[in-house]
Amino acid sequence: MDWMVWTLPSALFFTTIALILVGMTVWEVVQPSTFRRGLLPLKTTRGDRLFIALLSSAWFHLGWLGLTDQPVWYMTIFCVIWLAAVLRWG
Amino acid sequence: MSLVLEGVSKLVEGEHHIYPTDLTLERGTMNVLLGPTLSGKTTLMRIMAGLDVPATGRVLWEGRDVTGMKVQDRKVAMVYQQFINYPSMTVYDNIASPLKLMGVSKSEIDKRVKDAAALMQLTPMLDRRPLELSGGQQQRCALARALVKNAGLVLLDEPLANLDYKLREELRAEIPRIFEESGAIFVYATTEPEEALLLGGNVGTMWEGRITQFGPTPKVYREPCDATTARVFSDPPMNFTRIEKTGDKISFGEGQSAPAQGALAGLADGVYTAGFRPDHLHLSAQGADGLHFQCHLNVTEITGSETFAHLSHGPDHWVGLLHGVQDLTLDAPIEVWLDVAHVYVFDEQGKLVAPAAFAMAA
Amino acid sequence: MERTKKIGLIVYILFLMIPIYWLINLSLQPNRDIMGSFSLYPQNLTFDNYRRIFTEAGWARGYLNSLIYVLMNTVISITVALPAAYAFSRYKFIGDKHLFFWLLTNRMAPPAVFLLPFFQLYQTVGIFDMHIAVALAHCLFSIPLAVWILEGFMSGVPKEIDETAYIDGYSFPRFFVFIFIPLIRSGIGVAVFFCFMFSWVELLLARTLTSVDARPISVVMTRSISATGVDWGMLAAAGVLTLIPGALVIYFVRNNLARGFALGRV
Amino acid sequence: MNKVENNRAWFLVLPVLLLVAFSAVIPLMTVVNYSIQDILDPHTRFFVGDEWFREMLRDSQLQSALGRQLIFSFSVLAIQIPLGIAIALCMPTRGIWVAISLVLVALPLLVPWNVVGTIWQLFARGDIGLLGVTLNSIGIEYNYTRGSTAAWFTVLAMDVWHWTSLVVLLCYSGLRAIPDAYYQAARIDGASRIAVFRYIQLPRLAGVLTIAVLLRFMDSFMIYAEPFVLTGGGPGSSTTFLSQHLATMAIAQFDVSRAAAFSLIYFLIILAISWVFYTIITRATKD
Amino acid sequence: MAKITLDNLAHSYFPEPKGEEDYALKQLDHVWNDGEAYALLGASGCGKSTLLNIISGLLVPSRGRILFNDKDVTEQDTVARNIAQVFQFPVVYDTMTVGANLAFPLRNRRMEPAYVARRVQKIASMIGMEDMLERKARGLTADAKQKISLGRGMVREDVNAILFDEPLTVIDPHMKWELRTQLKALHNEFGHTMIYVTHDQTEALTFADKVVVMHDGKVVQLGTPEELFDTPEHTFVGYFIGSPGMNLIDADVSGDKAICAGHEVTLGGRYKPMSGRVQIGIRPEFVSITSQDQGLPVTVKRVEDVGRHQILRAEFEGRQINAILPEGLPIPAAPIRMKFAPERISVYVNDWRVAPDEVTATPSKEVVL
Repeated sequence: MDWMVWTLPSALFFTTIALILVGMTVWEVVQPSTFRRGLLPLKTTRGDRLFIALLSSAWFHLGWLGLTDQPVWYMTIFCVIWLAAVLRWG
Repeated sequence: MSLVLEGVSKLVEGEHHIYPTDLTLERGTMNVLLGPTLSGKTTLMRIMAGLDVPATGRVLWEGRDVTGMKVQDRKVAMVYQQFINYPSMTVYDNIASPLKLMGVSKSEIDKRVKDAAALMQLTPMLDRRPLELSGGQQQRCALARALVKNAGLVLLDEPLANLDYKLREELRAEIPRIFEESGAIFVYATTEPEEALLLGGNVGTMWEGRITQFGPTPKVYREPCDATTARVFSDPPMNFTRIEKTGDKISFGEGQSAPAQGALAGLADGVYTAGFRPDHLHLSAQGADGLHFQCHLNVTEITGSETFAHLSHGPDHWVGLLHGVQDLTLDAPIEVWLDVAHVYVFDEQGKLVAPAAFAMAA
Repeated sequence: MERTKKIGLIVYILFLMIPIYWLINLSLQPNRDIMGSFSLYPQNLTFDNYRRIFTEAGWARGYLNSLIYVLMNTVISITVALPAAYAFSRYKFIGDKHLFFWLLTNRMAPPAVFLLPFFQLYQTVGIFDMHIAVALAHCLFSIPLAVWILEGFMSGVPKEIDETAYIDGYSFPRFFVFIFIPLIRSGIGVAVFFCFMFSWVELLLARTLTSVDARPISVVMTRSISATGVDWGMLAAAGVLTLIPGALVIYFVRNNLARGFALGRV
Repeated sequence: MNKVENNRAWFLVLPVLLLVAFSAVIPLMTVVNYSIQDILDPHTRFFVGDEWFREMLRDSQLQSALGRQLIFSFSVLAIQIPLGIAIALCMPTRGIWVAISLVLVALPLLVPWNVVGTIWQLFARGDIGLLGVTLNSIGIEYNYTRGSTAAWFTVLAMDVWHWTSLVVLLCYSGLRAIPDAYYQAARIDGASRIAVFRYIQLPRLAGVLTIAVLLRFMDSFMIYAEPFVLTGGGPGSSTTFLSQHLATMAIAQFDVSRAAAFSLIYFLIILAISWVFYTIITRATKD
Repeated sequence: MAKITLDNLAHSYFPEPKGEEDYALKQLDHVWNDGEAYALLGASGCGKSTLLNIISGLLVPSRGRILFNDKDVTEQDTVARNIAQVFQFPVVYDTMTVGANLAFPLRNRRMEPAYVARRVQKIASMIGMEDMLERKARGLTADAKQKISLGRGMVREDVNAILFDEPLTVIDPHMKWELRTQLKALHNEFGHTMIYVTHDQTEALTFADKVVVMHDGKVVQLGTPEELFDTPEHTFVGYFIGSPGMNLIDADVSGDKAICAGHEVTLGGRYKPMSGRVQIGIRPEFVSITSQDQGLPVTVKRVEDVGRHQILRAEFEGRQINAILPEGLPIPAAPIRMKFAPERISVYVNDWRVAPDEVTATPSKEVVL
């Protein structure tokens, strides 16, 4: 495993993603989701919204890093809110 | 031996395909599920077969709960509307396959396959593959495969719907015969009232996920418990019109009225729906109490032995089934007669409140 | 209308064939003809270029290596893709749609950087320079496509056949092997074609994950060419030689391919 | 077909999942790890956080490589998808010509990628190549090793030669799935050839086109071996696409961390564009 | 609108047909009169769809000519023939709205937009889809789609003929009634020449003015529903029309008497002496039961209560004889005899009907059961 050059932040990152996936799966088993139309311009399921939120978060981070010199944490905090918002209202 | 459904229901994406249903089918009975497409016939049969698990309720087979049991472990056979056979096997192997899996001896398999093939008139085709056969032969192959295993429950899901009219007629006459020999529970789904009548036995009429009535076929036909059942179990469709009861008179509009006798006498005053079958409309007076209506004749359809007259009566569209070939003037007024004894009366909820007198007499 | 179509197709096929013809043409000429006189056909027909290639060591071995890992890849891909495709075609389950898109995303990893962890991963599990390493790596490309193609063919088989078989008493594996697979034979043919194709033509991963024992044909070829400098005739001959297995494969599966495509389930 | 809900279907998908996850997820995680560290040698490394990302996002060379890449990929789609559909429409539908056409059309797909480069090198060179010599002899200045436009077009032509057949095969199959009754109905309705294409054939191709567009987009976005052999990225950097840039960074300069950061950016670009294609095409065929 | 003439037509799917059996459609000469509604009735594989496709121009016949209003159109393509056709399975343009689907044949012929809109409205109200015009056709149920197909077939007023190829196969029984009646009403209103292919006798008989019964690539009888029912020219017609079909019993006929296995049956006419296989045919509708000492003794096999009447299935000398009896009529379990209405008996020699020399009994118009 040494060659994988793990660091604490990346380990935390992947653990979080894995936990989110597990959580979503459990949620889906307990309460299956159906297609719905929210603020996003297409009909989505919960899983679709998660994917959209994660992918857009990644892009927001890239935009932040490319366009400003501010610490990346600001964006991360925003993205957590963003994620919740997309899941709730998207 | 019996099959019992207890409060069985099926939900798909939050919608009821089957509302909670109770049903008991006894050994050696022919049971027809009659209803239009999407009324839930197939879903109900799939639950009986164990292909689908009900959302609620239990399925009991010979008193044992089999609700979650795998299909492989159940003694059922099923024939679909599509001609389903194993295309890569010969007809012989197709018919033999359930027996092979049951571990029946070679000679026994051979005997039973040949018997079933003879019954289904497939003997000359045993070495061919299903796709080389005509539609009727393919379906007979599927029927043979379903019958050969002597299952306790045989499910036939509109097995004749994709066949030619005449072929259908022949197999339809064949099926009751086969059924009588097998002693199993037969369940037969169909959209056609005539087919249900020809098969006899019991009928369960289905409408939007509910069994509206279940009982011996002629009884359900003559005493439908509500307007929905009457509509489902009528081809040509049943005619309906609005009537009003005041005192001892039933008014049909147009100054036509009849004395409220028999079951009609007990009804409270009010507005009801009258229903009568097309073959009870006549071109000449029927009895002393006959009602007669001034209608407008739109179209006639002549079959050679019968004439269907499509009539307008006020807001109602009626069909009259007249015997013989009638030479009638189209798009013109016409007078038709109806015997009160043939009238069913339904209340506002569609429940039958007064059955037709003739049906009770029969 | 029919005429225009024919002409269109012929023009396209000519466009495909002319570069290949040119390759063959050059491979049959001595180097001085190639450089000296421009000619549409070999004026001094020679098989020298081929002879020189065949006298070098490692050629047969290279062919064999390539074929081994391609076959391994095809077998693995189809074996695991069959049940997966069945699941996609017959059942709804949590995350089914996302799963398929995720499978596709695995084609998106830019190889240049991913080569290093690949190399290290396979070395760690001890399969570096073995055929299976290349086969497994190529599964990333071939499995998504195989799943997708097979799913299409399976959806064309009515699910009532499955149910009839279960009612008849077939267990799932038995039904799958004896009834279902024969029904989608042409689909498997098409899937095999695509698996073969993507594994046979890939070079980067194959080169990185092998060194000596499992070295593929294209690596053997590039090395021997660069050793002798720019030798156009030999380069062309080597090119022709790598075309042959592919051409043979499509020739042999052509009828399957035609039948599979004719079902229109891809 | 109405599918049965059954989460046990996961067991059938499991082999694929494990196999692919093994070869895909572990390397991906490693690349993420690379990208946030400065790795001097296997035992000396420092956590640097977002530094490489910031640097890569502002790197003008990479930006121009990305621009070239986008133009190239969209040109590839713009040419190959319509051309592939057109050729698929021209393919015979019965008789022995079906098999023959399929074999000939599929042939370029089975050429190893570096050999594709070789073939086009030999075909397009100004001194010994049929194309180069012909073009020069009719008075067109053509030398793909010197003119950057010529090089660019040669790479594009090569990609069209190599990959259009994939689109053809997929579309051909999609077209064969259309029942004859549709064509008959269209004839009776008096539909023009264009209307038949627009209302009957194109809607039925949506499924195969999704895959064709995705495959072509992803693969063209990562094109490496063919231009490497043909032009080596030159002249100048006119045909240096992203993969090659990355390879130079990662292999030649052994700057694995920067390259990893860039790979991830690159990956996100492909992911986003692919997802948009996927969503547009699959949604367009619904409701 | 047009008169359609089939002149010496035959078709084989083989490029070089060898014998009679290679022909899907054998020798055919026939005129379809302008403005009449025809049904083409036969079992699957009898050649009826082949004939339909030849008329619509989707298929070029191996032999013979087709004339529209005396103009040879054999070589003309579908568009030039100006006909409409509705197929067995619904063909809708998925990506278009219901309205655009209905308008498609008109727009392709560059009709005035105002006219197109008017026409679409009319057809939509006829098939009961006015409130769905803006909806995409994708995802509709099979019968909704088939209604669109029917609507598209009828949207053009100027067609030479409208052809229907088993159009109600996928439709529920109740809806069949409605659509068939609408087709019939439409025919009465516009007077298009209509040809309706089906294997369902009820559909054929109720829809058509004239029914063409096909068997094994040949036309066996052309007539009004009444003629087909009363006087089937061929035993196939007798069997095919009517449910159950005609009862056929081997007999010796002499004069106005037939002897069936020793029992005498009175016929409705006098016949010349005849040779070959002689059968008498009687429809189940004209069979009655009697306890008197006349008619054929039969054993009852089964009684089916079909609601508005009963079907009695009995056996006579190993052959099944069916009778249709009125609702509610009690049927004795004991051995009974069956009596045939003499004027309704037809005589067949080698499957073809023989007319009597002299009619002794005429059928009454109204049959009262």
